[in-house]
Amino acid sequence: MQPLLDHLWIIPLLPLLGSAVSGLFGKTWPNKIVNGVALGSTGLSFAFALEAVREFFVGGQQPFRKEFFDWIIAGNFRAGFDLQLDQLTVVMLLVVTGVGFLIHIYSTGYMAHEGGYYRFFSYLNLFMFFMLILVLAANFVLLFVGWEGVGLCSYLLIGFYFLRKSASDAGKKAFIVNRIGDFGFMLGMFLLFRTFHTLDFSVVFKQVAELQPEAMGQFGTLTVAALLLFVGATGKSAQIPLYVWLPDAMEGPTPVSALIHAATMVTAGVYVVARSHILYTHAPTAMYVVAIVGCATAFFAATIGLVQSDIKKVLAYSTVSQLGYMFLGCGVGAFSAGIFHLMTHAFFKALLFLSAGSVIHAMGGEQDMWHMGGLSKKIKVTFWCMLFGTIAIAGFPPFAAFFSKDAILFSAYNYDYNGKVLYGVGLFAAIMTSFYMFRLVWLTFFGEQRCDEHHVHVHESPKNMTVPLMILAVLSLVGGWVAAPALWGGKDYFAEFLSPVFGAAETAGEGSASLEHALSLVAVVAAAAGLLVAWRMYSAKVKRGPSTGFHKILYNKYYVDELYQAVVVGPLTWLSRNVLWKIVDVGVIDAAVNGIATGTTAVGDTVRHTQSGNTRSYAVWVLVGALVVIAIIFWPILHPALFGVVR
Amino acid sequence: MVPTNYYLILSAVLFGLGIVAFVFKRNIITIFMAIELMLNAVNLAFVAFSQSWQKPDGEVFVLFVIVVAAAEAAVGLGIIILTARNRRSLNVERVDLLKL
Amino acid sequence: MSASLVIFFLLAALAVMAAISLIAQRHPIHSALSLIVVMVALAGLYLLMGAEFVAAVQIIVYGGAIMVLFIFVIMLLNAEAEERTNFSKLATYAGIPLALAIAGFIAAAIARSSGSLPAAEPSGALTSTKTLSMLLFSDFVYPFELTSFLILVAILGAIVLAQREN
Amino acid sequence: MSDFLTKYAFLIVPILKVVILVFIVLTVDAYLTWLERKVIAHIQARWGPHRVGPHGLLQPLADGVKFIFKEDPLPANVDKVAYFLAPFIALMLALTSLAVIPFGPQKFTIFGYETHVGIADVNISLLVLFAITALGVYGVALAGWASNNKYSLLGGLRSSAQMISYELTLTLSVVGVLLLAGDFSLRGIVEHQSAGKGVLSWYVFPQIIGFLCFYIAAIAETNRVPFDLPEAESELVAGFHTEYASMKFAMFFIAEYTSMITVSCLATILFFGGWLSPFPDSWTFTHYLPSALLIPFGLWVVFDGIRYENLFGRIMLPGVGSALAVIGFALIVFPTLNAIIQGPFWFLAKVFTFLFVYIWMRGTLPRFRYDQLMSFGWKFLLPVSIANVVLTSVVILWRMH
Repeated sequence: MQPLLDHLWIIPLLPLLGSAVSGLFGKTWPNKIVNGVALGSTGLSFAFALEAVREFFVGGQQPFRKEFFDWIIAGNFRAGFDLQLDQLTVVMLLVVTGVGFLIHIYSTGYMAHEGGYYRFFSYLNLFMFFMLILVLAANFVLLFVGWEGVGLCSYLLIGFYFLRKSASDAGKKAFIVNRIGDFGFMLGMFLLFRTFHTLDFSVVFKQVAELQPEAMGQFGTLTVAALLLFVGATGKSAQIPLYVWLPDAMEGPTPVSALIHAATMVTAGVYVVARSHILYTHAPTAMYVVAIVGCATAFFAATIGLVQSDIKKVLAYSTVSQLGYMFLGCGVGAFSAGIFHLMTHAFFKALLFLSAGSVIHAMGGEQDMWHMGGLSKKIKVTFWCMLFGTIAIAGFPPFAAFFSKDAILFSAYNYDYNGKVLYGVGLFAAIMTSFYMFRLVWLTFFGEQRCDEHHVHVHESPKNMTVPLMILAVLSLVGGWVAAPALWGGKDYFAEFLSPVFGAAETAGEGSASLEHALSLVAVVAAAAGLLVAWRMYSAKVKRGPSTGFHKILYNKYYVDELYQAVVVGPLTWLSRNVLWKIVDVGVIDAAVNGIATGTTAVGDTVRHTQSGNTRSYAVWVLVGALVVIAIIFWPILHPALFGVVR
Repeated sequence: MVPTNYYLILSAVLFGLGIVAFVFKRNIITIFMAIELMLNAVNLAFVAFSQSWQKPDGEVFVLFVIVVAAAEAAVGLGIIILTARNRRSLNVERVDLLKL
Repeated sequence: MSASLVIFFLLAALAVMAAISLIAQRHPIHSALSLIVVMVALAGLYLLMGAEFVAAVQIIVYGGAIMVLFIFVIMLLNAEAEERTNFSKLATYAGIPLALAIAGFIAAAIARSSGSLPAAEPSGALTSTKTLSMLLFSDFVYPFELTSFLILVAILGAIVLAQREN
Repeated sequence: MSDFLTKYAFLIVPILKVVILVFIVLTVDAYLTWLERKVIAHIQARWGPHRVGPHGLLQPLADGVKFIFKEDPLPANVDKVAYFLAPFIALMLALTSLAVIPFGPQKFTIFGYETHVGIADVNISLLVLFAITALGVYGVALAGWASNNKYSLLGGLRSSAQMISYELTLTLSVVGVLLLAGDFSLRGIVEHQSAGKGVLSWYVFPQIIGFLCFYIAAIAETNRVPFDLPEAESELVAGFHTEYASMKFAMFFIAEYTSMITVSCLATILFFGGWLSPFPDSWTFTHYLPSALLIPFGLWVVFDGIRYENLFGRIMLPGVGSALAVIGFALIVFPTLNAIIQGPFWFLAKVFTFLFVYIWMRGTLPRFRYDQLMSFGWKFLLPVSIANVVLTSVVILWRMH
């Protein structure tokens, strides 16, 4: 008996209702009521998600799938509103609803003094709705609905302060860049449909499983499809080359950055790759590409993160690099490790962002770390939470990322195609990670205070912001312990739990326990190294030096944006202005419209004269019409008669 | 016996004469009569067909046509009376406000 | 040449003559009289075909009510002979030929298509008033009710039109 | 000779019948005028015509002669066609309507051609009758319009309006009878009334409302008092026939009286069982009723005649009286003749009664005002007759189940 599973649609529907209510009627309501609606809907859906998971476990972890109604039926193509719930979905579901709920609570504090309060929560609930659709969907089409929906909400929320040009520009950038990725994703879907004549996960993957895996370096249908889907993933999850929108997305309110651009939406790409793992395991080339891209992104973004001065930018680039880790994990076949890192990352990155938000809140909107410092006394709670997050992401045991990142690197090390290189790069990225995170901590919380008390009155955030922080801090501490037993020869309960989903796909894992211990030791050392370097450089009095040479390049993010501007945007703009506008629009479309108008007028002017007002003339016109009609009706009988042909 | 298409041709001829009257006459009442003439021609065709196919439906239809003609006469003549009152003439060519 | 054929030709000739005189007469009353003659002749043809009820109704309603209404209106408006104005060039030149063309079309179509029809003979069972009324109240009952509604509307319309506003 | 007759009997017999009928009807019309003048005179305590012939019995002849020899002026710029057509239409239709009326039950054969009392026996005779009366409007209307005279025009308008209005009632009031009889043929209707219980099976009893409506509407149709507005002499000189004189006027006149006869026959047939005797057939002695009336009347005429003031009367009246008496005796002597005479006797008796009522009303009732006429026809008579139809059909259905 599964009372809730049978009505799984309730879980995504609740946030939608909340969004509709607060969006349509919230304008005039006081914040309290809007809080009630938003938190109520999110909290309820969190509770329902828990209940659903309970029933799932009671039901013996049987993968659940139900078709609620037909959405599109065209020929032999069917896309229904079908939801499914298996172990992977359970993880995503809990992460999304849980973290989302916490961030909602946090937002009530953070946004308390902003305009458009109801708008913000309406968007946020809408995002929850689409995200839940995305993770619950049982076919590619419905997943794509969620996919596009979260993109939309991300656009809306990045541009939340739409009066600020930078914000609206960032929104547009995010949207357009995602378009490119989504285009790849759609092409992938089309290819899959053309190959398997359906887009249901179960059917497609069953058929794929029966196929013969393609060889390395072979670009068969499966590889191409996998790569196209991965293009979409790069767009959504900010991987090279489409990562450029994420740093700009920091224009949005910090809770948004935490929820969408750290915890949930950006991980959608990872989710898709993990969801279609069978496809990837049958296309080694695609997996190799995924691994390389992930690894490169992890390194690349980390390097940029080294020198950023904006606290949120640092976190943004760290997000990009962490996502790179996840893709690296998936690429080397350690899907469970990737998902594991996704979960832990959701905890600590949300924690970091929220803490950063708390800092910014305390500094009254200041985001430049060079204007902070010495805050550890002023805002203790935030400081400790931030510290927890930092340690977690840096990968010190027994914090979460230690286990997840360790698992990924371990799998990478054992990867067949020069996995050692991947491992090395990943390790170096890990060192940089711990460096820039501790740099952030030192710049922000230690050293002398670089802001003057007169303008800024530093104060701790209210309860409804700090409580979620603490919860997340605890989570980022204990979040990884499910995998802990693996260290002393026990088994990785998380991988165990996910094994029904990934099962055979799990190629990683072989390799002795001793090697694993060694590698984790190396990882801890690397983290410590990063910590030491950061301590050497920033614990003493530091002031912002002139940025020169390589530092300058890094600070300007390798000039990637300028490159894209020159290579992609420029030509497009030129084409649009000089061809599409000046020739097509003006020359063809407008011309056609105006031509029709003038033609009508001319005809009217000539025909008008038949309207003599004399009834008998009108009668004759009636006759003409009648004659035509009769001629048409009788033609088959008459034409011999008219031409004098006698039967 | 009389072949059916004799009746049909007669009805066609009457119909044609009705049309001629319709365009040729100027007196609005006479034009209205022309319409009645056409209706009668059609009725003749109906009856002829129904008798030829031995189906009474055609005659039922004739009854309907007659009823409609009666209603039409009532309203139409009312309109004619009104027009004659306002325009002081029954000549349709003098009633030419129907233009721009 | 059987008797019924003779009668047919007599009545047909009468009808056509009357129709022509309807066109030729200048005075509406004379046109109306010729139209009445047409109707009577048609009633005769119906009788010849054996459609007695329709014939009777034709005379009672058309001859006895509708045409009386026409004549009544003509008297009421004291209409005099029509003036043969020719303001409409179109009607003057194109009208008659067009009308004849249409008539020719129809006649030709009939002549070519309906040659094989069975002759329209009187058959007792067919036109007995009982049969008609059965049909009228079973298959055609909704149209029948509709006509009653139509008549009601027509009455109201006529009253509204004809009353002098005061 | 005889074979010639038998050969063309189908032509000759109807022609003969038409001639005879027309002769009879015209005579009856003529003497109807005489009767009318006499009765009204007596109602008004006058003598009425008594100069021309004994009791003015030859007055109709004198009138006829007068009509024939009177000058017939043609009014200035009348519409000639319509002017001449109108009286012919009126008379023609009036006489034609008689053609479908059966006067008696018997079928008899002459020249080996079987026929019956009455000109034509069509199975939709009632419809034909209504069709003809429907056309009757044109005579009056055209006459009124053609004679280029405002009194006539008004008379014509009035009559056309009046006739249309009352025709509805006339037709609807008969529907009840049709529902009961289920037959359009007058003969059939009469035979339906012969079912069993003598007088009680006549339709006048179930259809009393229908009968009243019918008779009132019929009077209006024939433009008789109190509905004679088309020729309201006090308002419109003489209405639609103001401009008519001599024979044309006579035609209107004859038409009016003929239609009176027609309507009376119709009332007799539809509601009073036509030629059926009011008594059950078992009472054979009622078969001698004609003689029982004729003989005393004839004797009284003889007795009255011998004491008449002038010689002509003293010769003529006893002749007529004795002739009647002889006919009466003849009926007693020849039972077959008596049997043949039964139907027509009752028929004529009833018709005569209705005609007498016509005259009687003219003697007593005043004329309606026009608006009264219209509102009476549309607001009272028509609804009542419709109600009658509905009631009758409901009763019939109720009887069925």
